[in-house]
Amino acid sequence: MEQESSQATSTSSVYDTKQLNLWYGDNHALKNIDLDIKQNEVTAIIGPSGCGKSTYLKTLNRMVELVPNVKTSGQIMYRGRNIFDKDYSVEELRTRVGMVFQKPNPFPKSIYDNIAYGPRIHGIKNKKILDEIVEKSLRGAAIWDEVKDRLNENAYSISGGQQQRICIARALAIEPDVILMDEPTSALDPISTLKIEELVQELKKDYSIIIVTHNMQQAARISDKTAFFLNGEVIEYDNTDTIFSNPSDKRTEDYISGRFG
Amino acid sequence: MEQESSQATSTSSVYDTKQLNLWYGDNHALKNIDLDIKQNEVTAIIGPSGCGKSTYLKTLNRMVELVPNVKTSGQIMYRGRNIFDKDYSVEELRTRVGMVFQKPNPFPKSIYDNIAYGPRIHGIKNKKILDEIVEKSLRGAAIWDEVKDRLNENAYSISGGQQQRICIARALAIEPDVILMDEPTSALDPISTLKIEELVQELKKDYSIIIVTHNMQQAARISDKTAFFLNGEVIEYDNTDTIFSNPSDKRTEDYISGRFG
Amino acid sequence: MRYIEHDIVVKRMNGRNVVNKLFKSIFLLATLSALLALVILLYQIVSQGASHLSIDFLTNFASRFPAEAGIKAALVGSIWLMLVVAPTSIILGVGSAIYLEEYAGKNRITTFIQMNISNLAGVPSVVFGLLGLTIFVRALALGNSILAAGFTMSLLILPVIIVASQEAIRSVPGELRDASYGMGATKWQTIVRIILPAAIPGILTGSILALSRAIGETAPLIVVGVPVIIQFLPEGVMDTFTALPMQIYDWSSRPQQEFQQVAAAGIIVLMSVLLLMNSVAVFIRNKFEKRY
Amino acid sequence: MGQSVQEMIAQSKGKKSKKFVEKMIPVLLFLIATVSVLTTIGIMLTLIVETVTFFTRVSFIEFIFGTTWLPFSNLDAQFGILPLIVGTLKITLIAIVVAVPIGISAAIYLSEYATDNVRRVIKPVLEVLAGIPTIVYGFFALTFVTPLLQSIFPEIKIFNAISPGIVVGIMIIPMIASLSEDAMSSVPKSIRDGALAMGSTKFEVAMKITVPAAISGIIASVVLAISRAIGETMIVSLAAGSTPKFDGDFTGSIQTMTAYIVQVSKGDAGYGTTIYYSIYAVGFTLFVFTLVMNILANYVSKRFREEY
Amino acid sequence: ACGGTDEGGGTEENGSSTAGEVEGSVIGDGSSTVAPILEGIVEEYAGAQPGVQVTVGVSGTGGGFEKFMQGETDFSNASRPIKEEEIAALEEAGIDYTELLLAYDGLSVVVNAENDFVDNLTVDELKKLWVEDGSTKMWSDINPEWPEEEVIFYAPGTASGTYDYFNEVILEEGDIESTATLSEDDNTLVQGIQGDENAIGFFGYAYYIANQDTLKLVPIDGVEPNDETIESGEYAPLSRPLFVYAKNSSMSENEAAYDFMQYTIEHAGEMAQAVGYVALADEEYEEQLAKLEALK
Ligand SMILES: Nc1ncnc2c1ncn2[C@@H]1O[C@H](COP(=O)(O)OP(=O)(O)OP(=O)(O)O)[C@@H](O)[C@H]1O
Ligand SMILES: Nc1ncnc2c1ncn2[C@@H]1O[C@H](COP(=O)(O)OP(=O)(O)OP(=O)(O)O)[C@@H](O)[C@H]1O
Ligand SMILES: [Mg+2]
Ligand SMILES: [Mg+2]
Ligand SMILES: O=P([O-])([O-])[O-]
Repeated sequence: MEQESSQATSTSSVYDTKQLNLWYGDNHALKNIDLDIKQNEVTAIIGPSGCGKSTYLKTLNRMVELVPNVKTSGQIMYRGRNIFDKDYSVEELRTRVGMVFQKPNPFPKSIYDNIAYGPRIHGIKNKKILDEIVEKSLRGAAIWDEVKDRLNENAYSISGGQQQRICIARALAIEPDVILMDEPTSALDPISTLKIEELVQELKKDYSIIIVTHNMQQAARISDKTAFFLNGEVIEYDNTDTIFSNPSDKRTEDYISGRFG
Repeated sequence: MEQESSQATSTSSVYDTKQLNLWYGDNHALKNIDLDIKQNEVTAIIGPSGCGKSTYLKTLNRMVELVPNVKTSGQIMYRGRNIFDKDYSVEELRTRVGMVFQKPNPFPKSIYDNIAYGPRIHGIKNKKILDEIVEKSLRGAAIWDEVKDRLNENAYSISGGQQQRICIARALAIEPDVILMDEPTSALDPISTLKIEELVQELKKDYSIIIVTHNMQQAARISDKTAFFLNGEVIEYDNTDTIFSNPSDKRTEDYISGRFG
Repeated sequence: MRYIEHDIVVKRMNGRNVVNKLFKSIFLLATLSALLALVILLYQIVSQGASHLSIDFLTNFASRFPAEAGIKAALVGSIWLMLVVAPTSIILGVGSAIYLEEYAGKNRITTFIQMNISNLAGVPSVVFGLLGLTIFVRALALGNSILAAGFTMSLLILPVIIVASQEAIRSVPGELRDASYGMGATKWQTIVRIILPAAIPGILTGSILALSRAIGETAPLIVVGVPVIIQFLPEGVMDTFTALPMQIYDWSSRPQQEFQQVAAAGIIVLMSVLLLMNSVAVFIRNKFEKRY
Repeated sequence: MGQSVQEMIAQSKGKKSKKFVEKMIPVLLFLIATVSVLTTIGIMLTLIVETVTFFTRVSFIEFIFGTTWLPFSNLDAQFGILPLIVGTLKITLIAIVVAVPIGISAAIYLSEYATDNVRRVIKPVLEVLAGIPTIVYGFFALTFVTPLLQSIFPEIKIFNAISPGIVVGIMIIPMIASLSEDAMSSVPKSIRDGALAMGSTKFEVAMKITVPAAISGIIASVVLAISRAIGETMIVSLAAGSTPKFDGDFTGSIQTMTAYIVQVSKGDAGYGTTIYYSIYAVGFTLFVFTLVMNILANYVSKRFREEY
Repeated sequence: ACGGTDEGGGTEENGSSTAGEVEGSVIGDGSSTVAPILEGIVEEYAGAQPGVQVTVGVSGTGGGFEKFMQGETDFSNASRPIKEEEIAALEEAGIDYTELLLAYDGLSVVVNAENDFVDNLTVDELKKLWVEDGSTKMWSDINPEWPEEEVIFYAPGTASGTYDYFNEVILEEGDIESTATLSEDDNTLVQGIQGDENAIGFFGYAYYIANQDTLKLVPIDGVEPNDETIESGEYAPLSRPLFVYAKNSSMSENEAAYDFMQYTIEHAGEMAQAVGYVALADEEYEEQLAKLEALK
């Protein structure tokens, strides 16, 4: 841990992707991706449908390997270690890297059990510590006040926006280093969306966040850096301000101004 | 037919919606809608998710009645006749009003049979006439050249964008008066989207088109009039230029500039 | 303050992975043990009956001499039985399924019919035999005819076909329905031209599996009183007949050891018919699996 | 095309007959749908009428609580159904002990571990097991399983509850495996992904997420399998013997309700004798059993249904 | 395939073929014990009269009579004489019938092949063994020289005609030993007795014949069942007659039914022997034919 964090502060980079290629069978979905993602920043990934945003995100915690016939080449250095290394355990990687999905996907259990799930599988059984973790995570996801009196209710009994924050709290409960979010607000109403956006701003103090979104305004509002993907390639990667005010690539400009997508 | 079309030219309006309300059970989904839709124009309907865009569209051809427990009040005058009239046959209404859906939904039949479906169910059996209709409709949907050699293949063997144009051709085959489109490009790639947009521009010469879209740029690009829905109400309805350059309602402006949704 | 010690997590990871592997093997073993049972069963039958299998076995009537005993009457009888059962049960089953899925409102009657169907699916086949004996054989005076046994079997598999057809109809995407209604099609047009064609693979698979149950059922035939000693082929649905399971059952209770092999050969024929039907079902299922 | 399509449509005939068809079809289909209800009524009537006659000769109390089933006795025929029920339960118990662990394990393997291709092969092959005629299983029990058991445990008799119980178990494995697998695979992939993304192993996902989420389907499949085991006829007729016994012995000959019906059906019961009516009374009891099991299955799948 | 008694029945056969080609259908049902005889006859008859369709069910003696009463069958096979209640029911239904004797069966009592002490049993001993009296039965209870081992019983199912006959002549008013393993399927009895040193059981002669190498036959009162002793009735009381009950109206109205019945009597002896039963004396068959002819 020490060695890693020391390295992290020196470069302040969490993920360094080098020449990543990915194929679904014959479909070359990611092409020569190079992307250096910094600590305690919000990195947005934008691009038209099918350009590989979700695929890239799922590669970062190796969830993409659940799809049959996936092949990769290149490296993804996470905190200085290549996650594709043979002896890198995926489960371990995933305890460091939380993930929030497009549709809220709480477990069909009580709110409490949803949050406690991660700590429990990682061996924490002490009821008091679990209670503390649950409260802390729910507070962290800015939903403690709304659910504190109904922790034993089924997580599906609350609204979609609340469910999504439960999912964020669930990810926080294992105290990850990075949080990956795949269009976390696309299934939500405007007000819930705003809440989540505020939350992301809040979280970046403690975590590094990578967020996929098809909503350019959202990317502009909340991210520090933005990567624009097109047909599996990174077209442009820069500070969000630069991307939105002064993109260097014509295609980025076209996409941002709504000429396609 | 004569009486109707004479009326149509005098007012040049196809649909005149008056004080339309709609409930899904207790959910008041459309509230006092007033909307006058003109002939040979493209009318865009925009608004955040769940605001009632699809519901309104489905009310125009009474497809919404397939949902159990739907209640409506108010009037929709189509070519001068209230479609909610007891003796108005829905089947007849729907032969006048074609519909194209969000996801391409060809029938699992050959391309030919897809297009011939409408004419056939309405009693046209003559093979030669059917052949003519199929060709004309496919040409009308700008896809004849791409599929003319594979009319007997299953409609699912072609790409999503082509499928969507097949669905448009299918609607054209019964020569409707109005075409309703519910986010017809949201499942398509940018290039297919462009093709469909061009097609819509082309079709408006012969048809009146009402199109729901969540893509504001698309609405701006292709429509003559735009209606902005919010929470089941029409907030603003005006020429597209006016809506996008100089909206009169603050909420319209907020939505268009991406402050929510 | 941190609750999760990543070092500890990493240490425990090994054990958790071992448990995962262990249980994966256990689950796999369980699956294989079921398959092993199948293999042993098939081996038993084939090793006993293969020697008796020949063309003559298929073309001869039953005989008191084991060497000459053939399965013709039973095989043809079973085919006749299926000729009654298949249309009857499929028409009734698909009709009911269409009614329940497309027409019936969500009311008490529908719930009642639905409950009734799922209950009927659990009624033992012997009890259907009693029904067939009382209603078809006696009350309607159909006697030991193909029709009486066929109707009994049809009712027996009716619930299975209804449920399978309902599922198939339900899995036709709503968008197809919408598209058809959107063109001004009536409900019945939509059902006949769009929904049924799209649901046919599911309906067929379900029906074939149900029919293969009907072809192997013995108990209802015994209760209904299907005869076994027959030296002619039926010519119509009102004729008496015998069926494969009855013939097998009869042979196996003969004193001469040779008849045990004849019975095993009969089982091979029955199983071949079944496997043929199942493969057709699987073929249909895999062929049409992802169509939209 | 001289005319527009709309004009052709307007001219096309058959509007009236279309309306008539649209009106008649639902009525016709409703009638068809009532066939299943009529079947149930038919079964109930058939069973009840003869059962009532039965109870004019045998007291209801004796039937329900009697512990001796001796219908063919010369001295004192007795119709206490408990021995037949006990026989049925012995078979069911063994079948469940065999089928539930194997069936659910196979379901977990197929839904959580197996690749699509493996599943596509194994599932139908397992379903072949469910399609094998029960008479074939009966001989398998009698000529293979029983001798095998006897060679290990010599105290087991030629007719016993264990061998047919095991074979009934084998027969219902695919039912449990297939239905439970359906229930587990219908747990949304997104929920599973959620758990995997937190660093769960597949085993943890299975035990902590999928199985609990699918529990209503799993239990329902077990309940259905139980009712199938209760109703199974040929296997027990062939391999379990025909000795109704009210005791806890699994190694000797027993008789189940279904086997009794078959025994009498192919046997010597004269029409109009008490024995003849008794098969309807037993059939009715069996019907009640399966009815209860079904109501239970229904209740269970409602009660334990997890929302997602 | 017709050998044996062909000459004996030769003239009769000519007699039946004077009817020439007959057409029609005949339905029978009944005893599973009698079924093998009928199977052989039906098989041969199909060659002789291809225009006649014969079906024979195997619902058991009682099941057969049940259908007979319902008027569903033209004849009914039985492995025991008809019972009082059945006679009454037939009378009520207005069905007249004629009893025809087909063959004899000798219920054979057997023990395990390893059993070296039982060489004979008396009827009384049989009764002592088989009637339920509440005690656990040891071989030594019958004969003190025999081992003190528990006797294991195997018997045909209570619903069979075979059981019924044994019940009538041996058990009389008693119930069968409650520990007995009962099965409708005689082969399983054979297997059971083969596998158990202390087993005893009984079943039709045919099942003994088919398994005589692996079972030990027990003479009753010193008489072993065989063709002579069974036919002559010397093997008593376990020799039992096998019958077919013909419906009078069918015989007179249905030419095919009469023809088949005639053929049956003519060939019963031959078939009975072929499947392990004992034929009647020729005169007895003449007698049956005469009875039948009276119905024409
Ligand atoms: N499971 C899969 N199997 C095969 N191909 C896949 C799979 N998932 C995605 N793809 C393909 O990979 C490419 C990239 O898909 P991806 O889901 O990463 O796009 P995306 O940018 O996330 O799009 P969206 O905005 O629609 O979510 C697409 O061509 C897609 O068809
Ligand atoms: N079939 C239905 N039954 C009940 N409520 C419905 C149904 N369809 C829509 N609604 C409700 O009606 C309201 C309007 O829905 P509608 O689908 O018209 O929105 P929309 O503007 O088309 O949204 P989107 O952009 O997501 O398609 C929503 O509150 C929705 O939950
Ligand atoms: Mg995506
Ligand atoms: Mg919509
Ligand atoms: O079939 P049975 O001869 O035993 O009645």
